[in-house]
Amino acid sequence: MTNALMPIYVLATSLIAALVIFTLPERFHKVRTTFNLSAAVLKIVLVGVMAVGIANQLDYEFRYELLPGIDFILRADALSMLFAALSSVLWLCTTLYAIGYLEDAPNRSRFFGFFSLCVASTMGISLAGNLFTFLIFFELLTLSTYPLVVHRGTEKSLTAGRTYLRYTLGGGAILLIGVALMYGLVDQTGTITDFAQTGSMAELPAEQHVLLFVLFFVLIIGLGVKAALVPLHGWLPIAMVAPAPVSALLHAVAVVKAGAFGIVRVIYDIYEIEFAWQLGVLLPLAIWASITIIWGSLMALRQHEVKKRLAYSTVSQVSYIALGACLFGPIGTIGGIVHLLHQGIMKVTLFFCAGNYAETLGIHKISELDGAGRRMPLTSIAFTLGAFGMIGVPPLAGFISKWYLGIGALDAGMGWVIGVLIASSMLNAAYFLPILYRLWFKPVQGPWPDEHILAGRFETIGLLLWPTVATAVFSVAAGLFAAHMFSPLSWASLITYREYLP
Amino acid sequence: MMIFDVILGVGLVLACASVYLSNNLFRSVVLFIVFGLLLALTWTRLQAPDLALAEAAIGAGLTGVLLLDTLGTLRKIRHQRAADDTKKHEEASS
Amino acid sequence: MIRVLGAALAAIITLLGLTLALWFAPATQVNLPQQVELNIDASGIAHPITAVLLNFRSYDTLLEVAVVLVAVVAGLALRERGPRVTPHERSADPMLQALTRRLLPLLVLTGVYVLWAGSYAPGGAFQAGALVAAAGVLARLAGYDIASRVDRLLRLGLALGFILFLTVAVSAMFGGRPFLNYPDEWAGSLIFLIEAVLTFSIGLTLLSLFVHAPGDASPQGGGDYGR
Amino acid sequence: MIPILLIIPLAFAILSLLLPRKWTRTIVIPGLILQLGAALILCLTIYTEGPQDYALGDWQAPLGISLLADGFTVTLLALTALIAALCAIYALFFLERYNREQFYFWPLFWFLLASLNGIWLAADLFNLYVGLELLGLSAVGMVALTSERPALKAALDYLYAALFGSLAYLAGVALIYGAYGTLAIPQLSEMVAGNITTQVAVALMSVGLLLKTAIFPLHFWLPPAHGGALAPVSALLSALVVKASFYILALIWLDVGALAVTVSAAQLMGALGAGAILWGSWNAFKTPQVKMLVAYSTVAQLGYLMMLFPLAIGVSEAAATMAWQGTILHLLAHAFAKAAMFLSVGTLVLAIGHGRIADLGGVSQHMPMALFAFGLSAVSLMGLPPSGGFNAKWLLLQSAIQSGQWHWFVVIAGGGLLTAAYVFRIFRVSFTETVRHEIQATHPMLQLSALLLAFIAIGLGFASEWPLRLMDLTGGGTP
Amino acid sequence: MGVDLWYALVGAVIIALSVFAFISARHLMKKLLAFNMMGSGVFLIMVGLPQHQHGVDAVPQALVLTGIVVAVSATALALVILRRYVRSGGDPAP
Repeated sequence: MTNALMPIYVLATSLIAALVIFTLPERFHKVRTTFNLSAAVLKIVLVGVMAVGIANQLDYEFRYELLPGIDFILRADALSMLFAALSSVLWLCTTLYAIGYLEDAPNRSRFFGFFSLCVASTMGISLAGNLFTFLIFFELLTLSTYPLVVHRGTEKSLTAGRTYLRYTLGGGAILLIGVALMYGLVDQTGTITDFAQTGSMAELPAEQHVLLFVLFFVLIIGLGVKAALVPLHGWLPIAMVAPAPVSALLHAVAVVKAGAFGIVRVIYDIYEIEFAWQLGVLLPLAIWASITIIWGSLMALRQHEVKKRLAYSTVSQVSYIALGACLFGPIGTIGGIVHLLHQGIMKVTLFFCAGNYAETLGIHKISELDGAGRRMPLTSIAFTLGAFGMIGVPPLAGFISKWYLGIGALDAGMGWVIGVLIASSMLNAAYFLPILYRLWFKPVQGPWPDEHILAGRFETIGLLLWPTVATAVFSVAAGLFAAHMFSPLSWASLITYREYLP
Repeated sequence: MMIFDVILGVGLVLACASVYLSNNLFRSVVLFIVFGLLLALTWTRLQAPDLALAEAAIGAGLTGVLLLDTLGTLRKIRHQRAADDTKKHEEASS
Repeated sequence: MIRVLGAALAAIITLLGLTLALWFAPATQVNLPQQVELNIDASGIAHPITAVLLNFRSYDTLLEVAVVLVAVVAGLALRERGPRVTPHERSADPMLQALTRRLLPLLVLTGVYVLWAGSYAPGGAFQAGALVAAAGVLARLAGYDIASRVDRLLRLGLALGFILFLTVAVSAMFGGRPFLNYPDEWAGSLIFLIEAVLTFSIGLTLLSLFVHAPGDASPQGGGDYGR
Repeated sequence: MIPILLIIPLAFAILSLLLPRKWTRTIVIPGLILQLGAALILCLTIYTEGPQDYALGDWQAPLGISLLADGFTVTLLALTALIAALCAIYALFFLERYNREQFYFWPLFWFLLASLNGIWLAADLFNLYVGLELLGLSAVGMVALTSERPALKAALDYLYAALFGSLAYLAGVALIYGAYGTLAIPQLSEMVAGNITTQVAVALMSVGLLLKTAIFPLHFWLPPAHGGALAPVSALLSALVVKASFYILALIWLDVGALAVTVSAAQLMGALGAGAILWGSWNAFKTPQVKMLVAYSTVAQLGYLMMLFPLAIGVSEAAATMAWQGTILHLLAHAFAKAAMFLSVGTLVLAIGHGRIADLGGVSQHMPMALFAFGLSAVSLMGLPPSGGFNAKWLLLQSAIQSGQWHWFVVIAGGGLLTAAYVFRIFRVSFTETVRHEIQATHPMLQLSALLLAFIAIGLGFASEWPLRLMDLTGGGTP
Repeated sequence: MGVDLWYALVGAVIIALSVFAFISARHLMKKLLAFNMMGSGVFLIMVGLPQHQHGVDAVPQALVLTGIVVAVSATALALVILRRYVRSGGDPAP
């Protein structure tokens, strides 16, 4: 029975943490922090145990009939473990960072409560065993992130929150329509939408193919809002008003990744890549993703605020995942899936750094970064590593993704994708290198805009610094030790071979 | 069916209509009581003496008294309020 | 204007519909009066309407008494506090005084007769109750303050009929009979008892709805109109 | 067993009327426990032994009156007992400041409960009329309780609407009796045919019941009455009272008069529902008062219930079943969520002394639990998962797909966004930090009971199978 | 046409008139009169139609008796609220 309950435990760690944190009075900081961190560590351990089990072909499944004919399924498979591992590790890092970031701020109880709830929803998304369960957690994610976006309570953040809701609730409604139609018209028995039973869609009669084609794009539009596919990305740069750990979480794990992960699920576990290829849905999506990649990078070039530039960079980078998923053939798939993880750790590093600059020196604009490298060397090194990774400099994590994507594109006979990758890398370099230049080579111009953490033993307080360094180390390690058994790349290959050779 | 029934039925409808057509509430209530008495008569024609009794006692009688009493109260309040208003008006002008 | 036109439209549709419905009504398949006649002996009451009201469909009547009680409770909740101008100024009228003295016993007597007649002829608790209430209203207008100022006693009086009805109805269940069933041999007398108490309670209820209605006295200093 | 559910509230109504003031509060909890226990025992009995009927006074229908308890009925009985219990606990603490009102509240509360139970159990058309009147008068009495001018006006409008509605219903009952000679519902559902008399009767009853259920455009009385009453009263009215007349409406359309209603009439009912969703949401979006927002939300949410008629009439049995299940779930989820919402909003208003939405700033810091309860109930109202509201919406959507009624599909799917538009007004304001008012301390039980109700509304998202399985047990009553 | 059906039709006319009055009237007292008379119309149908079908019927008569009592209770409550409303400064004819 432990096998069936494992997914529940994993989900429960952050869910119970959320509930406990909500009920704890505001002033119980120590208790809250201890509880929060132990829950995060426990979750990593549980996910690790499950990952080993999955590698050894164990099944973890929890099933429960929610409505007549519709099951609520939590199931761990290789793909879900990838996402679960990402979110559980980054939950710990972000929580640590947030504790430092929000020191002495009001409403911390509310913040950490919703933070944990948000992680619980990402966990649910990763463990969802069918489309219905996925939908449940996908919507829960919207609800749990809204309070984080408007956390500051200023007019600006409330407006951002409204925009965020318009996009995500609208996307949620479209996804609901797509899922409802999927169940009602195609899949009354609930087998096709079960992620574990792939391949059954190909057996549907040919006259349903038009419907399936339309439904695919209804689902993708619903998911695409969160995955920030142009032009559905409008909420993302505006949501930057949220506190830095929230932005980090939103961009690296929670929201955009949930969308990208959903796209991967739809392509691989519902339509099944081969059938999707035959249906002809992959090429339009690949083109759409490519447009997003280029558009996001171009927009990033035009931004003058650090966080805004990073936001548009996310728009661009997340679409690599969708692009990889569209490349028919195992290597492209590996590229897409591994980028899910790589982009996460790199982007979280960059956002941590941006937060550090803002918290320590009051820097928000790129022009204010001149000479910050000497004042905050560790942070700036981390930023540099993240930026190089994004550009795709070997042997960093980003390079691995881009390499596999490129080979995969050739494999799938879509040579033009190489062009997209090269153009995007150039653009990445164009918007990251000037920042690096300012950091390291420009002299300091007068006093910092608003320096409220003075340099002590380290450049800033430890809780802000160490998570940043840790994630930077992860992103280097993911590239350096790509051949190791539990590296993201090996895991992505495992997933891919299980998908292609069922 | 007798001619009496026709007259009674038409009388009921006329009483009903005149309650609504009257501009004076007091007259409306009185007409309502008349309607109730006619209705009591109707019930005897329908071989329902219990209902005739009940209609006379409750429908016309008690409801009528309640309505009249309320009407009186409403009038008094209105007069009082008008008096108060003029007093206030005078005070304000003086 | 729109309101009048709408009202006229609604009235015309109603009239049309009702006339059609009445004219083309299908023949009934069930004949209830027959069943009433067949079971009237078992009901313990000779008068069919009283039998329906207090035996065959006594559940309706129980709820109906509850409706009356709810109306008076809601009415009492809206009673005004503070001194009420009693007795009425109208009491000075000698004609009314004289009339009341003659009419009052007569009304009460008629009420008792109507109640008693209910078991075999037209009449019953509700009509009798109305007569009792009418007597009370008359007395009130003449200046007699019958409605008790003792609050709890008043409430007991109001609820008494309902309490007895409910108690009799429930007590049947202790003997293993269904709710609202009367023991065969006592049915008649129990029903009469219930009716008698109901008459009193209903009379009191209607009276107190009249007496305790918010009056016309101008608000005294201690009133709670500002609430 | 069945009449116990009537005897308990009636007996407690009398007790709370006659006992000394300090006792009326003490007996509330035992009464609620008894009531809840009786409802649960009946649930179990029906679940194990199937639907039952009960001939009152041992007179078989149609001469006598029967009570009928099937799966649907007992679900509603349990719902009533549960919501009433939580609202009553809330009222115990909420009414501490209302000395006079508190005394009259309890008898009316128990009578309201008795009438609700009576309506769920009734199997006789005229008995339903008496039940409706008892329900209407006790509800009006509760609305008028504060004796403030707006409350009195609202109570008057409500009373007039209720009286007119029940007379229209009674006119229909008169025609039915004249045409068939009986009032017993199980007997009628076997006899009723599609003739003009029946159709006029159904039309009259429907107009009356639509007015009492406050379905657009006959909803005008609801917002002031529900928005102006004391918080526990509003909760009871929105959660339970309007559902009673809807229940009768569904009974008449899908059971008694099933052969007399047409598909186009059912579509018209659906159109009214769509109008209710739009109009109610729009007004909820515009109103400056928080309680009015919740009241208009009730107008909108009642519109979803009306989807039952187009989705269940003239379609395949599978689609009709899903429509039924969706409607029941919506009824349950809305009852819990709306009660929670009114109670939490009532606490907010009590604490800050007014109900202007624009000035709610900073409450999230002081009353997190009340706001959390509001949030959870809002999730269910918006139909977002996981919640009872979502499951209901899902079933309704599936039913619309099954019968190919795409226009209703769009209405149901889009309605959630409209709900989000007005619900998030509250969140938006409550996240601002500027505190513009003194916040008074309130009893924690006020927030807790609202939170519990909201949790039930959410929990229903995981326990939907339960009521649905119970509902499958039908006797001669509902299909 | 028998007596019973005749009076039932009279009831229908009374209902129609009362519906018109109930909707169009502004004064709350007048609405209340309309409610009471509409009730009477319904009662006429309630007794008239079945008796037209199968002779004197005690059941609808008993129902109407119940209806009359309910109507008077409702009217009394309405009047109490109306008085209190007017006393607190409200307008009886909004």
